[in-house]
Amino acid sequence: MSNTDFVLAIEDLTVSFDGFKAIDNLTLYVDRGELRVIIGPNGAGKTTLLDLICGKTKASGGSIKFKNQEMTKLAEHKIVRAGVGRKFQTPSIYENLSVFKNLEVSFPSGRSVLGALGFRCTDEVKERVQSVASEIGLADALDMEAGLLSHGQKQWLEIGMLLMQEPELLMLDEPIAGMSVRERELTADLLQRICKGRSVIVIEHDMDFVKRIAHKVTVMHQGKILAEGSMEKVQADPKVIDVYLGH
Amino acid sequence: MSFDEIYNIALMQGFAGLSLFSVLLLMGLGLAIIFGQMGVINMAHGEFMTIGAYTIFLFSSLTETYAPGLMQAYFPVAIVFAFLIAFGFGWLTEWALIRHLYKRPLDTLLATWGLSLGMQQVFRSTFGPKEVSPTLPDWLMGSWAPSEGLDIPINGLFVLALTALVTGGVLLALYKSRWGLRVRATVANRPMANATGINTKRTDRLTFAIGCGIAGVAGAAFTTIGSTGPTSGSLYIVDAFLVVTFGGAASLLGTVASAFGIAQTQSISEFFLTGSMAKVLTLLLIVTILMIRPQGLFASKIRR
Amino acid sequence: MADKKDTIPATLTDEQRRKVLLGMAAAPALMVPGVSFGNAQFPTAKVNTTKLAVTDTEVIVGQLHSATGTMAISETGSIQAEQLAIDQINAMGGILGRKIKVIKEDGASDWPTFAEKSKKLLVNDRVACVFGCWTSASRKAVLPVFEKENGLLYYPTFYEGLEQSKNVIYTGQEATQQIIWGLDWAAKEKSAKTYFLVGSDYIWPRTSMKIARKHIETVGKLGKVVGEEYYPLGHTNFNSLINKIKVAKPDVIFVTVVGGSNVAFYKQLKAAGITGAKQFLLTLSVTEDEMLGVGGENFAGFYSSMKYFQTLDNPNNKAFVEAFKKAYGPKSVIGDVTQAGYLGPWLWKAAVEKAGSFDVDKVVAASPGIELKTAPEGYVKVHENHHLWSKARIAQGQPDGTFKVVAESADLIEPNPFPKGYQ
Amino acid sequence: MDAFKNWVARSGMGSILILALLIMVVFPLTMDIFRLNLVGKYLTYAFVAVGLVMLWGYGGILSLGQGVFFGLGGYMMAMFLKLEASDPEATKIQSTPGIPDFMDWNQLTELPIWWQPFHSFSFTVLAVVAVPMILAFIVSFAMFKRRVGGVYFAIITQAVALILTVLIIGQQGYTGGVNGITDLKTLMGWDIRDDSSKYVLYFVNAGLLIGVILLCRWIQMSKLGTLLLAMRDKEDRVRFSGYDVSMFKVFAFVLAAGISAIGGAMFTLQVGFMSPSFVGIVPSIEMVIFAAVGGRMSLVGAVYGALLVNFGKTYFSESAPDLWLFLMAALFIGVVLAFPNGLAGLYESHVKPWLSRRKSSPPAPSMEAPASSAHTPKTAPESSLPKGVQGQSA
Repeated sequence: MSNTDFVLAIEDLTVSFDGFKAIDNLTLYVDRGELRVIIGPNGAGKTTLLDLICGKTKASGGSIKFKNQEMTKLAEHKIVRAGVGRKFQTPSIYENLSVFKNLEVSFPSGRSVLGALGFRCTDEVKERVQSVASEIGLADALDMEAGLLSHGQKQWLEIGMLLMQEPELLMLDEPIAGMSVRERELTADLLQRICKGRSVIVIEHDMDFVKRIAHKVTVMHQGKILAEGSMEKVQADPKVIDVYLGH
Repeated sequence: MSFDEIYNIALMQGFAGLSLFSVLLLMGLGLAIIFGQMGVINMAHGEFMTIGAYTIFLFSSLTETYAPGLMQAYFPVAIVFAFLIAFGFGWLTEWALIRHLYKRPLDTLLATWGLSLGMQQVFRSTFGPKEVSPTLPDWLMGSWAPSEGLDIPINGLFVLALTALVTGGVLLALYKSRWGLRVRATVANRPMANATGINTKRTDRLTFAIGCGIAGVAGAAFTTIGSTGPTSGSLYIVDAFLVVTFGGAASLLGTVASAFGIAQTQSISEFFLTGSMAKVLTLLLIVTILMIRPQGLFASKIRR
Repeated sequence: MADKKDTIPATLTDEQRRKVLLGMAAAPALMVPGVSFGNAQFPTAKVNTTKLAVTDTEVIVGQLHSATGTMAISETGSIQAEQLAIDQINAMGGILGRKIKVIKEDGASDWPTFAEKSKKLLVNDRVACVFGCWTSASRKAVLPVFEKENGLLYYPTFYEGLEQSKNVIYTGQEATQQIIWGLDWAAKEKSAKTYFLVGSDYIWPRTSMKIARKHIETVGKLGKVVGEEYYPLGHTNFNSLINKIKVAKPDVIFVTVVGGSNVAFYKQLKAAGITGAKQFLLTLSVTEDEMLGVGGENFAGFYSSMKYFQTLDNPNNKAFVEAFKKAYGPKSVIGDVTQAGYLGPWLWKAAVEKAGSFDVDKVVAASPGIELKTAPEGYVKVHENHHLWSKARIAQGQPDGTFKVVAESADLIEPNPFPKGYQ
Repeated sequence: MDAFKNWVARSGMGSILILALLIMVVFPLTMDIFRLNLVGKYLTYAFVAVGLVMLWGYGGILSLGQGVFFGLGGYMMAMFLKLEASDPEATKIQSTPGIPDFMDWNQLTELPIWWQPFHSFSFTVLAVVAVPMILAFIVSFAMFKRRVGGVYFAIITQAVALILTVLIIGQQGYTGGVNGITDLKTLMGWDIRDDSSKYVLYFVNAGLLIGVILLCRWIQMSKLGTLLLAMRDKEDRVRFSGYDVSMFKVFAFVLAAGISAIGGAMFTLQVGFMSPSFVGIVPSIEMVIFAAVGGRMSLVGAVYGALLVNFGKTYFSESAPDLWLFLMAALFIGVVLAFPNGLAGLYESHVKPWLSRRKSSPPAPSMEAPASSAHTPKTAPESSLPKGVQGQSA
């Protein structure tokens, strides 16, 4: 199964912290253009899984292949450059910089030290910033200091920063946490739009939201995959019900 | 040279390494506790040691003037006071200075450095610029000679015992007392510790004061080996630093191992090479190992 | 040499000479206030042709030591002694009828600060001469300034030699004066054959030890060097060294350890059972000042080689010690360098009076051959090479922290900053 | 015209110009050569402080070992000058003429191989900048690749400073020991001790400093400057935007090292010697306080900080030596507790509002126009600086 069409192929992935297996022999495949939602109770290892994919945590064993390229040994920035984008659980933006600068910095050129010195904010960059900003609904707030944005806007900005990189795989950790109902709807629409032409992995707790966006749902429990399939299918799975409702 | 002589020298040399180890450990211990708990490097650590040393000097002078009969007995009492006085100043320092800077650990470096300058000037104004040396009780002087040709320095034995006592006390306190429990909880997860009703601010202050108190004891012990001047602290801090840096800063075990490693390297190489070369060799070794393992010998897993 | 009668410069009148002696005796009550014969006899235009800070009534000199920083411990004595000499000179009427005014600058134990301040003294203040510096490093830092601006420095510390400048008068001993006679004495008195050399790691101990080794092994043929060790400045752990000494079992431990290391060294020697009763030890670096820190009980029985000790038994010294204690308190002590500092102003006074001018070139030209019979250490004379002829002495440390002089060279020893055969 | 004004305001060119005027015109006109030489010495420390603004203010990396690089630069310049001063004629009194005097005292009989290249001035100039940068690269690469940072990095830089000091003092046959390398006289036959050459050196020094500030300002305004600020704020975000964060930190450290080394070399030229007392822990920390007093985010502030603290030191050590340490202590504590943004911060929060109230009639030709007023929606947003420090970044 090593050479596949999957965008992401995770096989036999294991990581342990001081003997505790946070991810236990996990195998998972994500298709091109797919929007996958990962759900599961707290401590199931969802965030750890994202950490492993983007290189923040190093695996104890197993393999992660992105477009058939092994990721487990790569440095974080190389994984990003290969086309993996990651949004953190709490909005992680540069509070002291303007929205424009936040997006500009994320533009995927001038990424080396010398490149950054020689980087010019060309019309191409400005156009991209404009278009992403309108995508995430912040076109009017470009000059604002990012720290002054509302919580929801910050989440969008971070998504926008990822879009600037044009990743082929986008991973979002609880993108609607702390959002109002209206903002959730807008975010759902946004996700529907951006998953065109790329794969997206979302971690989420809100079942209504999951129902609305998911192509396929993976349920994790204690570092393992408990169930996988359409929302209806996993909701009906007795193992899942057992985990969620308790013993 | 007879076998007996070689045997004696080897024994004395072994003790020399052990005694250097105890000195280094005692110097680094307070610094390591504070850094491990709060992520703060106390650049005035050397001055807190000097407080301890001057306390001994003060006690020795007072005893000599007012109660010469008690000269044999003042030393242990003075050590307790060295701890208490340094502890008190540490408490005060935390309250006045450190607690405002917990979010900015780099700034504590600067602030405590400033504090050390001020303290040096206070020492100079109070005790004069010359180095002083307390009159020690007779039982601390000279050597213990169990056999012909074998001299074990009594002050070395004393410092060794004191270090064992202090280190043991700290370990015991850390793993058996309520303070220790609070400290470990705070290090592991500060917000959580707070939430479970641990007064982390109070714990910090106590820890800082205890670290300073231990520095005071170290300074007191040091009077049996060297002299004390207003700027002695800047000499002490250097060694204390190296021990803590090399040990990986956050773990007590690392501090012990690093003090032992540095002391043995230095003491053995001093015997076979010249003194200056031994120092250079030891330092180069430390730097090379730090290049390979910048996080030190025993890095803590929790903090990065 | 010692039987030469007239040691006060010939240019002095009898009256002046009497005042010099009185001034040395520090008996202000007896002192005649400065008589203003000087200015008529020595008009400012004549005695000062190089725009120095000299007026009809006043001459300004500089004093450049570390009042702060790590060296303040050592330099305080020199500051006090120089001030004492200047006060005494002023009390007897000053120099060429002019009172000496001192501008004190703090080198703060920092060599560039020394250079900076020396420049200020010479360029801005135009001082007639400077008494100052203690460490070789500070002297090396100011030397180019003094040579460039043609200043005059009186340097009080015993040092490594290998230097001779037109613009410096060295009132302390250079290395050979302190070492060779002492070693010879040790060889003769103690029949010493094996020597262990220990020093702090910088230029003075290293140069001294180089001379010592040459003398022991080739020039003086005294015996053998069985160990030579240097430790970084501020080093406080000598246990390994002491074990090495125990292995080598030398007849003499020859020591040039300085600063805070000194205290640690002697405390640990004692703790290891090496005491004056069992072991002969000769040092070049323990004066009364260091003794305060080391403690008499740790140094008792060991020997120090200097040109001056506070307990020296002669009338000059008794008067000096009395005046010094009166000025700076009964607990103050006087070490070798302090006494050498005290000589500076007197030597300068004699040279200025011999030259009849404050001009540096003339004072420098007049300096060689200047004699001072009133020095606390006894008779001294300025050599052509700007160092002093002086005696060498050995004293034994006493448990109460004083020194007992046990030997003294018969003649003055010639200074030789570039000793042939010792390079 | 408006575009130009915007650029001036945005780049902080105004305050750089004022500084240039002050040190290139006002000081030379009002001070005698003695004072000016002192200022020249202080300005060499300002190099280090400027480097620290880039490293600490922008990069968020505190180094307590900048003296290492200052010292290395200075030592290499001193090696060149010393070789020139030790020609066989001038050193004929030695047992081995033609080598530096301290080598002769330490029984060296020939020049060590690694001293040989310092006969060449062009090699020396290259080495002054390159060697400290290479050392900085080696030290920082290992650290930053392993994500060692913060307090721990600061104390390791201190350990490096300590080790270098011990090495220099211990290997006196090769380095001159505690005394350092002294008695430097000429630079390629040109007497550096003359008043006229002191003037020339002062202007070279001041010119270089302004040049370095302009370079740093240019870096700050490039994407790299933005990235440094971004890293200080959210390091992980930068990393997961595809940047090799460690290399940017290495760059900042190497840059600061190179700048410090230039200062060191100029120090040797102006003061006439170099000694280990500029390499150790104490000078390194003092240099941090220059940057902190001036404002850790402000390049020109760093220069003012260096000047002010050193003037203070000279003044107080003359008039009240006992007070000086207390004052220094107060400065350290005050600057971190009360004025974390230093002089530049005070200027921002107090002087500038007052100035703008005075000149409220708009298009005053003020070069200190606040960034926000120079802002037009069409250009890229200016507010690229952290809160409270906008516009003071030059």
